[in-house]
Amino acid sequence: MKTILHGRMVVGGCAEGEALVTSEMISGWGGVDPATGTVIELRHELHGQSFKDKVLVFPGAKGSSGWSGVFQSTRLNGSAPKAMLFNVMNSKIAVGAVVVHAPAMTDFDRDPLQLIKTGDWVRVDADKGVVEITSKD
Amino acid sequence: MKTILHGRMVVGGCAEGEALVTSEMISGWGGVDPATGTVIELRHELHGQSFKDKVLVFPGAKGSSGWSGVFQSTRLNGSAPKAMLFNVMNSKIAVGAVVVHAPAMTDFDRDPLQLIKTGDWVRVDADKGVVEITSKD
Amino acid sequence: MILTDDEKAMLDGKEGKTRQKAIEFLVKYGTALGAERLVNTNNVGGYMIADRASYRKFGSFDALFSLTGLDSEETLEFPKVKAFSCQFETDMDPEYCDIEGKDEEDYRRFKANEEWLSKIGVQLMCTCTPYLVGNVPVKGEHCAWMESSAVVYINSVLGARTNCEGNTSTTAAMLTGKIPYWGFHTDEHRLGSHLVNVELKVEGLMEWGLLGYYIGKMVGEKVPVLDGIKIVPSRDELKQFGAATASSGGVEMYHIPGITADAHTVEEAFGGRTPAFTLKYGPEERKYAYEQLNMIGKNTDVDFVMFGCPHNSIQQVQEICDLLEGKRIKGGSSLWVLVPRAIKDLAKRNGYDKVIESAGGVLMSDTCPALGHLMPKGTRVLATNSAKQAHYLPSMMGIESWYGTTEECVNAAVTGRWEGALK
Amino acid sequence: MILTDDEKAMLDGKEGKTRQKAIEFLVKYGTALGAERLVNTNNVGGYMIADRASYRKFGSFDALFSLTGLDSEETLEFPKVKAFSCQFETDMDPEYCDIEGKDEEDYRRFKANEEWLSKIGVQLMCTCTPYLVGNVPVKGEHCAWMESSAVVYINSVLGARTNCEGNTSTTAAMLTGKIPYWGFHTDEHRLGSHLVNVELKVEGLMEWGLLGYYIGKMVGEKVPVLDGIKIVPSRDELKQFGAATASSGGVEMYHIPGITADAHTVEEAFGGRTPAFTLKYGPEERKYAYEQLNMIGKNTDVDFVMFGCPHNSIQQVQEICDLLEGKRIKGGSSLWVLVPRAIKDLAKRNGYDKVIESAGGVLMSDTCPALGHLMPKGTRVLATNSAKQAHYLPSMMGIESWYGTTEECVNAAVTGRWEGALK
Ligand code: F3S
Ligand code: F3S
Repeated sequence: MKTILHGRMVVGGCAEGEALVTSEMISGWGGVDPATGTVIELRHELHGQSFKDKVLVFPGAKGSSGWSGVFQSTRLNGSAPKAMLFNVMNSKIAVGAVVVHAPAMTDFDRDPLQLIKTGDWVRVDADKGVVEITSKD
Repeated sequence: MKTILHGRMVVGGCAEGEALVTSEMISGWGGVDPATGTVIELRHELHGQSFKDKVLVFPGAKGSSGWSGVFQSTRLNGSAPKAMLFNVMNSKIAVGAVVVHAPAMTDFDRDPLQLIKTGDWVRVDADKGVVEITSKD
Repeated sequence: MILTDDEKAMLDGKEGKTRQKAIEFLVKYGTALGAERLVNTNNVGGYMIADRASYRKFGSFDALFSLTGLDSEETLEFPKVKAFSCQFETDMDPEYCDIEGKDEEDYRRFKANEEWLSKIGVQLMCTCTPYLVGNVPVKGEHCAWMESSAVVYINSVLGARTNCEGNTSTTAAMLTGKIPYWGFHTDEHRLGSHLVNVELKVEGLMEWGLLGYYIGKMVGEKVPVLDGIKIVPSRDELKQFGAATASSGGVEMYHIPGITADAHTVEEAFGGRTPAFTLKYGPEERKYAYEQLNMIGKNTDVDFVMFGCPHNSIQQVQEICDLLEGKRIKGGSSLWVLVPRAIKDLAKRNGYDKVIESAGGVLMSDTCPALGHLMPKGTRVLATNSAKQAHYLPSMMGIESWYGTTEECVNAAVTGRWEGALK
Repeated sequence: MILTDDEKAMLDGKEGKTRQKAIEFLVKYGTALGAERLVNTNNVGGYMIADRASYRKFGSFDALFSLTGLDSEETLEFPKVKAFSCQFETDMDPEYCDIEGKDEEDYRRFKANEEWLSKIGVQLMCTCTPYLVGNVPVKGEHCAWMESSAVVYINSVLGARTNCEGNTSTTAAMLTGKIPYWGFHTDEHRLGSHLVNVELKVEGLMEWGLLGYYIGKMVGEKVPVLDGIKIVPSRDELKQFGAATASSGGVEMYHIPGITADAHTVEEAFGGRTPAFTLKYGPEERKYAYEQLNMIGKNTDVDFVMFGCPHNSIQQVQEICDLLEGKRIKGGSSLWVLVPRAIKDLAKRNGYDKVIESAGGVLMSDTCPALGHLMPKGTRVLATNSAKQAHYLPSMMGIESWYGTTEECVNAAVTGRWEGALK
């Protein structure tokens, strides 16, 4: 089954990959290991999981202003997400998205956290503002 | 001719002496030489005159917070006024009046700056809240 | 985005390639945000400190900071900054290389880094509390600051206007004097979203840290409005509070009507709108926050006590020293008291360095454990009065931690045992 | 006055003779003011520095400060202060005895004085801008500060609450943690009295100094409300402005609605009342202020240039150094750049001490010419960007003075000639 989502481009480009979804905000600095893209925040539901090469679907960025620096490092270390889809814009995630260079989108017509499940195959065309979701089930 | 003024005690006590009157606020620190009680503010109408042993009649205190320190020094140097009558209360003049130890009054029923002329003989009973003015003319 | 003439000129390269790259980034960043324009800023605080691995890899500050600061793979030469600019924290205190496990190479790199920053006109404040060493923005001043604890402080308490910027956006802002006009630069974004009815009397650093930690957890990155605060909190209490909200959540602005800068009343704080949510903070919520902060602590044998996240004010140093005077910390334990470098100067003048050293502790500046990934060798269990440090250090460094009052932490340093408890 | 139980206990001598004397003074002082009660304060800034003559006369700090600080002829021993307390300015910089005309005796006394203050728990900030070195009060915080320029800054810009206290009241407040609840501690007293319609664009330190000097002259010790300010002034502009209003007048509080802490609008600043007076500030008023400030200057041969009244921020030091870099001041002339000691540390880190020294100037801390009665030997003509210093120094030291922009003053230092003018 395929679902289509529309949203606003944050950073342009196209990419596809398996979804990693969390309903919890992500902390960059102190929350992610930039070497591996693994979430290290002890109290986080993704604790121990890596977003490397995944389409990361999450509410937004929280925590320290080191957010973008950590996400830039994941790009340099080859452990960045393939694309980022999120709901809440803020300055941390905007800087972060730009320096990650991967396509990123926000302001969707429906909530991606509801529609996308971890493991779904997601194709992101940020330039056109379209997300195509293929359910894994 | 005698005139009677009523006001509020600031510092208690009785004293009498010749009035020195100015319609300009007085600066303590940088405005008065504590050794002689002379007003040294260049732009002041009392510039060059000393209030030593006078009943000083003035609108109030302006300028730096060194006000009370300078007026305390005039007491220690024997160049303080005999009494102080003023219109505008503030923290500088209140601290200053306390450390000068001379009787002081404010909150008059009529304006002392209008009624008292330099050279008039003034008797101050701060405890009773009464000022008696004997015109020099 | 709509650009002014001077911005277009920069974008066209009229002021050189580096500033061109900087404003290019700002345009991309503004587009990502959905901003319509840039705004002038003359107060930028960021982070351009090279760590050992990166410096080895890139070989020069220009190369490294072209990448992290300008998102440029090409090495650009840095001209003098245009805006008043400050280096906030760093990753080490050059006076304590030994204790921090740094060597001669680190020291030389650090000094060279300072020189490089100084050459391009960046002030070496080297602290996360620049408002304690003279960078006190005015209400309404447009700033571009990193460091979440500082951002939430100046937005809320002082009424300055900044988003929580990153390395790249602050570097670009330093070079151009521009930042996207978006978010907390606009009136709309600064209004409250969540009402928090504070039902307890909140007093002391620990209590303000708990309140902040709870609120951050609940509101995420929204704008809480606190009602029911009866006693005017001190600067240090607000400092701990804000840092806690920015750690458990992403709070960049809050209101305590009548005390913080933007609003005199709760109504004003919400701009006449209805709160999206209403929370309360009572004994249960307080207990929850305390337990969250202490859930990583099991081992009561404390070997590291740390004060000064965010960096201590001189008043906090005095309070610590009053508790510490004449005591000795336990053998094998460490005690770090962190301050901005300029405050260390003040502290020395009053002999507080001696008090701390005689007790066996260290008065450290410029950095902190979380930022520098620094801890005394072999640390297993931390005690601190900082909710932020208690939140981050266990994840980052794999240690246990205890959160409590300054007094409980001093006691833990002296006895080597954690005996704190929620009273 | 109505006293609380803890106040009555102190008055009864339960906390020793010195605190008893202190609260006795506060009661007398409160009575003089017409205050009804005292209020708690935990932020006191005062002045307990012994000058040579007084120290020789009294022979001990206890004796001297019993008199000047507690109005007591009897020598009392000073216990630790109760409130967080700071020493503001001092009368010399111990690093520059020579230049200041101080000798070994002065140096020893100064050091002993520092030690004495430190022993009773007073922080040695040694500056008139404590808000630049970490003492940043929160809105609504009850303080007891001396130093008119600092008082007007924290009342207005930060919304703290203090009157302009004196030596005795601050010493008593340090020892008791109390101050009369009167004046700027109350809402009523903080409301505006005079409306000032500012018809000019005001930008830069000199312009803000002129505006302040004019307003102080016109409103005396009243509370002016500025309307028409279009550009958010910087912290340093407000610092110069406030100091100027407090010199030509006795302004302890002003409002710039939307920018200073208490009021968002002009109406709010007046609490709904009608302004007692309405003034305007246009080209003529500006010219008048400039002429008043420059009326003591006739001789254009400048031999002393001074920056830093109130003490410079690091941003101002940077601006001065940017103008000064690579230049040399004229032989026989002097250039002093004054900062808080803690800021000197920052300045050194950026090499500004070297820039100033290579130009032939001095980076001085702790004091100022007016406060310390200090000038380079033989000074006849001063140039400064400080309205306060230009106001006081001619009266105090019998010299001529010129007031102008930072740039005009740097030029005067280099050429030895005053070429400033109102443009
Ligand atoms: S930089 Fe400062 S806010 Fe805390 S995490 Fe480090 S002390
Ligand atoms: S103490 Fe400071 S405000 Fe001016 S007169 Fe001296 S520099």
